[in-house]
Amino acid sequence: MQAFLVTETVLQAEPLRALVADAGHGAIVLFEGVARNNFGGRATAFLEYEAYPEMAEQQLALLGQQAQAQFGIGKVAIHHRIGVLQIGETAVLIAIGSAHRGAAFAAVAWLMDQIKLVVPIWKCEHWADGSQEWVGQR
Amino acid sequence: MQAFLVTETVLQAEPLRALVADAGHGAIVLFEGVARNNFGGRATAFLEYEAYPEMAEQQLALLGQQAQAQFGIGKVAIHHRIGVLQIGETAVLIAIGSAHRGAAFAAVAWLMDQIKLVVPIWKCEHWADGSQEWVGQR
Amino acid sequence: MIITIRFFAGLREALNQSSLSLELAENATVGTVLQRLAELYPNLPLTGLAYAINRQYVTLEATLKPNDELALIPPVSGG
Amino acid sequence: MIITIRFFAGLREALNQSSLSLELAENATVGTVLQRLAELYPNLPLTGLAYAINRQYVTLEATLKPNDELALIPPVSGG
Repeated sequence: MQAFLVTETVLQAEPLRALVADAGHGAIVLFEGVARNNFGGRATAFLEYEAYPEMAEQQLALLGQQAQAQFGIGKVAIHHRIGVLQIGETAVLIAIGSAHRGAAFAAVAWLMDQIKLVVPIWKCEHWADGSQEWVGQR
Repeated sequence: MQAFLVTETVLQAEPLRALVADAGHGAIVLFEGVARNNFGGRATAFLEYEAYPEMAEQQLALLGQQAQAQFGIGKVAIHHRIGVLQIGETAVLIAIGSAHRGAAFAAVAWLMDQIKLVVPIWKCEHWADGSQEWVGQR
Repeated sequence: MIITIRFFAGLREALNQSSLSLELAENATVGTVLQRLAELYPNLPLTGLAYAINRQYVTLEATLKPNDELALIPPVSGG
Repeated sequence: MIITIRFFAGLREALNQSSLSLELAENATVGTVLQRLAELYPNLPLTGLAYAINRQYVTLEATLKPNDELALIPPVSGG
């Protein structure tokens, strides 16, 4: 299992959890970003994600290294789904193993902020009214 | 599946995740507190948890309600294992579903702090040298 | 009146039992119970405890009713 | 020299293609490419972009080498 992956297949938490587990870790944090049924109150039918996959995986791995250096976490893995996602499906999955929980909580919040800033992945909202829109682009 | 549970059986993340999932949630956070192989650098053979189970479940439910009110998260569930735990086994599992991730991150950190303050559960370190010690009690 | 006292973790081990029934005068408080326990078991470590009556945290001044369950709660360490 | 340009999301849709090969003079910069694209496709939304050469973020001033892959990166929205 690749620690940093952009994939069209359904994300699964358990293999990622196994990747970051370690006998010296007292804390495991899993974060899932999930396709929800609205954005700013407007009804969403489904989502579509597009990536620059080679660069996105590089950027995810770089963020993982930075998080280890900055927060002192043990292991980290990040998978991002692309393609069409139905409501309730997981778009991004972050797993962190850490000796202590404080570092893991700080790292996961930072990682999600960074992913939304620098990783070349784009979300298209397919609204319930049939129209569509790339988020953040007009 | 009971949302707030103290149990002697192995904790499983997937059923707890299902309990807090919702079409309006964009974020799911799972936290696992795991038995690790040392405490303050001293080698641990295994852990043993004891609870005042009826009160502990009540306290967990109360913390869940407080977290919902205080952070605006959607759903929350907390399971705590008791009895003998081998290294790497999960002692506590928190699942949070939330419209937005910031509330979920704040709530999970707060919940773990509170659990360690008010929930009547006690950890006994069984050290690798054969001695044992109730943590925080002399 | 009779109440039940529950012991956990180090306290349970020190006493070698997990509960005890005690006969008390009406309007006895948690503090009354602690004094009685200190007389009965001089070596019992009764400092740093929290108290719960019927699973609710209370203070030393709380009064007990017949059949109450009083829990003596050492510093917790779950999670 | 020839370089490849890659387009994503709204930019890919506006152009109706995901990549393009372009013939450039030596020492052309990212800025040069943007000017050329603005001439070729006057309606293309080229504001608010970030740039990457061979999968590394660069600035407008970065110079291109033969066979480089230049990506025009609209505001990202993963996660």
